[in-house]
Amino acid sequence: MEVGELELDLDAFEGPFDLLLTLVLKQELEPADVDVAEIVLLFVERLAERGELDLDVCGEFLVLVAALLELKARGLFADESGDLDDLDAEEAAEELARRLAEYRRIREAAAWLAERLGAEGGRFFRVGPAPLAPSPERRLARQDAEQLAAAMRSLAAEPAALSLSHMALQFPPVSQFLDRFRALLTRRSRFDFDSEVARLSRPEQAVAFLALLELRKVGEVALAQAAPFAAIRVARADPLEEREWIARSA
Amino acid sequence: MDRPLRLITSNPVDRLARTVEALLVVASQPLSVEELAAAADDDSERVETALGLLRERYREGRSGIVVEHVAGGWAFRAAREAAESCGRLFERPVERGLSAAALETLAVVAYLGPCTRPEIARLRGVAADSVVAGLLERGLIAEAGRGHDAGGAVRYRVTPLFERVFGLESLSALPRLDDLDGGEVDLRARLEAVAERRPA
Amino acid sequence: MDRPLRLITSNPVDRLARTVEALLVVASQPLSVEELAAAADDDSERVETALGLLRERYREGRSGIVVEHVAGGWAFRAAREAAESCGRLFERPVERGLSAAALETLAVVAYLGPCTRPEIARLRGVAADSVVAGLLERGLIAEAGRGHDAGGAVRYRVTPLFERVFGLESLSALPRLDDLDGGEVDLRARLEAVAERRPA
Repeated sequence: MEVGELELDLDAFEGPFDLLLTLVLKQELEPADVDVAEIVLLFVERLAERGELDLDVCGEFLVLVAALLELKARGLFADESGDLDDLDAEEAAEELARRLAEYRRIREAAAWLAERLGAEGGRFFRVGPAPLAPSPERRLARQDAEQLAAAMRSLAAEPAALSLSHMALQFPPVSQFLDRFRALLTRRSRFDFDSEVARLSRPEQAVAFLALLELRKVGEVALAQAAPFAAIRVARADPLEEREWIARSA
Repeated sequence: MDRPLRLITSNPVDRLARTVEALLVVASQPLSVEELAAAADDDSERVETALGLLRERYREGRSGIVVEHVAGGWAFRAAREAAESCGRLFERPVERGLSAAALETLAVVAYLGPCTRPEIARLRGVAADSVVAGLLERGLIAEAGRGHDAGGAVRYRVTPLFERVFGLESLSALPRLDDLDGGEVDLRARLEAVAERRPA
Repeated sequence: MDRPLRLITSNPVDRLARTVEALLVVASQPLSVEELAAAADDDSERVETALGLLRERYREGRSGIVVEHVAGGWAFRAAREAAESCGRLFERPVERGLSAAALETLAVVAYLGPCTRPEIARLRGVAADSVVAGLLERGLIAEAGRGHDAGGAVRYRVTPLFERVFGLESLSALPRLDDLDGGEVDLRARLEAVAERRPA
């Protein structure tokens, strides 16, 4: 009997023993997945079938299995080889035996769980809410209504204006021209922007133009210009057009 | 001819009713007669008969579990007499306060009246979607029809729960904003003007 | 003195049993006696009595709905006789195809938990990352804070769903690790059988 030809039929591997060793050495098979006890049993069973004890074969087998076990032990405790190195041989053996026994019991527990799962397969229950369950209600403590007023005041507060005092130019507020143009349009249905701002300074004209764009943006005015650089005609917006504009912006 | 006979002998309606009970207690959504019949491997007519038995057994006043026909099929629910207990089961711990975003949004809707999400977003200067969704879920605001504009966005109003939480008998009991321009229209215009000037 | 009297007249155990029925049919996980008592606004002793009535009414062979004590609480499930019908309609994705590695990891976490991934890996001799991720996704384990060691790795514990899936009243229903023989008996028996067949 050749040890290498011993046919194995394990969970993780099926084939001759020497192929298993090759795969383990080439790191294509995880030593942790190899059931060494099963290999030993198979070998002893084959040996028993032959009816005679071949010491050479047994010796070769012992060496190979010992190598496999060492690989497996190193794999199991790779990150802790330092710990085990500190122990003397007897202590290390004891520690290994203790951990292996612990793992075996965990495996037994896993087998118990698997069995339990099989037995409980007929227990159906609902996971998650019932179809007509009430929906969870979020409750809020009593609130002070003054908080609402405070929130309103903070929304109505003027945003902090950029300070322009360090600049030579003084810009009037846009609101000044908004008010002025709105007042103008309550008296007249249209006006000529250029003639309206003709006597103002350049910075004031620029701010007035911004105000005009604002009014156009919120739909209060309609603008017309016959040609580039021609006079800008400002008219009260048609209420219907205004609504369409708001709808588009929404 | 064989099948109905076998069913009648080996699977009386009583047993079928137990199977339907079991299916309904496991289901996470209502089950139609067809679904029940397919699962029980029986025919729809007999399932209807079994459901008749269950409606008798699981009804208001007799049982804490009530079988009910809703859209999509049959389902168990809690009896009305247990509504209060079920409410307590699903209660969450009381929350102490609202976020600044929630307060601002509530203030806008309370003071200015029904508003759309884009309006709220414009006045506050930030998107309002998640805040509005949160307030809807809490029941502090509710839908109040659609706006008159062409787009017809949904408008929101505050609810009676809002009034209770803030201790208001009605919206007219909201704290006065005398320091701001009086009147709703002016208030809205003022907020809009401020929003326009707010740096992006 | 007033309260018990009022309860006995206006709220006999029968009515309380109906309330408990209602709570169990809407709950999404097992409810402890304390949770039931709090929701029903009644005392635990009377809830226990009501549960006694329900155990009698909702049991295997008598009803398609069965009340069971599982995962530290009380819950409804389908009767076993309806398992086949339930199987036709519902999947059991939580437990389908749990690998040997997943079961070993569950055993480690159930017995030694809360424990970290490195601890699980050390016991099983292989990296536990993908197995742990799978169990988390199935809801059978959950994070349980961080370890006290320097790295502060995340620790895991089994969930009430684990207890429910495996039909455990609590984790103490697991067999004691000391009682598990680790298969030594079987190994020895096989070796002895071989020895007997060997010619002396």
